[in-house]
Amino acid sequence: MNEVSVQEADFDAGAEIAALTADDPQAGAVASFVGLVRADKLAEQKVGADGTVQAMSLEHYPGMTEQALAEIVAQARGRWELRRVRVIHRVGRLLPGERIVFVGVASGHRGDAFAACEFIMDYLKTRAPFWKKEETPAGGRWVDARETDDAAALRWQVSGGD
Amino acid sequence: MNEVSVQEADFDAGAEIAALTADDPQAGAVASFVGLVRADKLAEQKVGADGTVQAMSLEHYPGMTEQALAEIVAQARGRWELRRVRVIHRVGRLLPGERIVFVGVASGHRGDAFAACEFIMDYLKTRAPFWKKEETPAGGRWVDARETDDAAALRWQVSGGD
Amino acid sequence: MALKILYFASLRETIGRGGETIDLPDGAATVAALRDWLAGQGGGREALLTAKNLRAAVNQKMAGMDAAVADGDEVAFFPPVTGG
Amino acid sequence: MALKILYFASLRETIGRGGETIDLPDGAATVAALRDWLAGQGGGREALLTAKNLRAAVNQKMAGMDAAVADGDEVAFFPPVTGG
Repeated sequence: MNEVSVQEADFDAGAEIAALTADDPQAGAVASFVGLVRADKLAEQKVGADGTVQAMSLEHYPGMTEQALAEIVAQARGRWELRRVRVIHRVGRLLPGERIVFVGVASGHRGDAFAACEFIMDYLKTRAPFWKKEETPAGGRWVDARETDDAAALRWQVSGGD
Repeated sequence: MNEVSVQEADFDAGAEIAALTADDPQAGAVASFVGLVRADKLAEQKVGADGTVQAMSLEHYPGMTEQALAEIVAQARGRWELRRVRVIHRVGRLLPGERIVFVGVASGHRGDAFAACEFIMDYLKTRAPFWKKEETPAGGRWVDARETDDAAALRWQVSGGD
Repeated sequence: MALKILYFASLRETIGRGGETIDLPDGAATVAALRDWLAGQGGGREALLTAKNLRAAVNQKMAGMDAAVADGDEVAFFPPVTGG
Repeated sequence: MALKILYFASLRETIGRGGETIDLPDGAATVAALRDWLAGQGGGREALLTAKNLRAAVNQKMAGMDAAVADGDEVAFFPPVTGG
């Protein structure tokens, strides 16, 4: 099974979590994350009174994306003792409430699993080449990068779990 | 749906994760944790060369358990902005590789979801009345509490996410 | 005062019972005093004094050894928890 | 030197193309110099200078504006990423 996938298709978080520990007697902990398209965030972009939530589309940099995700996972493996890791990021058009991203980390101990899972998400948010565009009644609108995401990634450089 | 459950039955992590955000437009992030019976940890208790992994049994304090878990979730809600939360802990006899515990936290933002999920696990490990007993070829053996678990819980009192 | 006592895990096995109803003489009104009194009753209950890191709950809430106990309370003794 | 240039997201839309192959005059051997040269070619590429927090990748790895570029490289320009 691939460690990272970039795909249009949805994923099954339960199946991914189960696969992370199947037949691995040393895997005692799985921390995972699922990110979804927030309907209320899209709604903030409404322009008119009749503005209804449309959708979001995710563009990426084919080729670099998989490499960037694999590199982030490799960095996590260098910092914590991990068993299997799985990262799935969807691209294309996504509706409110749909799943965007899955990160699952199996480890012998929960501390390593939690830290690595959050690290991978924080780095993915700032280093993997994906761009979100929201559809609104007034047209498309590219989502701005958030400074809080930069801060979240930066904190691993200061006090990372070594 | 109940926020906390203590049960003999297994759970479906994927279904639990999906239920945490169903029809909630403000839920954009789900952090979750699954703990399993580590086969290799049970194997450490082998006494003879022919000692094979047996199983683990989980005892709890009926009545108090649910209350203690609900109290831990309430504390998490006081610290972070959370949407739905779900805690499932199994009791009874469990085989190596079987799931023991599920903690899932939905939130608008991933930082809150991650912190609350780890907090709930750390507090559960030190404040919820469950006791593990391992079966070994030499007989039953109660698992010792780990000092690292106390340390993990304590760190929330110092630098908790307020 | 009448108290419902519960024992869990290794303590339950050592003492040989999951619980009992007792009538505590007046005067002993803390978890620690109750523990000492119970240990004095013998029958394996001495384990309450030798158990490493003994923990207690009063009316199903974690309680320190200096916590008060009152008539009708449910008091549980157990080793440190190991769930999760 | 021959370079493959790629543009993504808002930059792709502003410039009106996803990429192009160019022949960069000798002497300009950093991402910043390449950016400036491209902007001088007009046709919407001025956006490379006005884009807020422009980011770049050389051969599919994130690169700073002072990173070197060499013949045959693939250089991408894009706004800060917003996945996850």
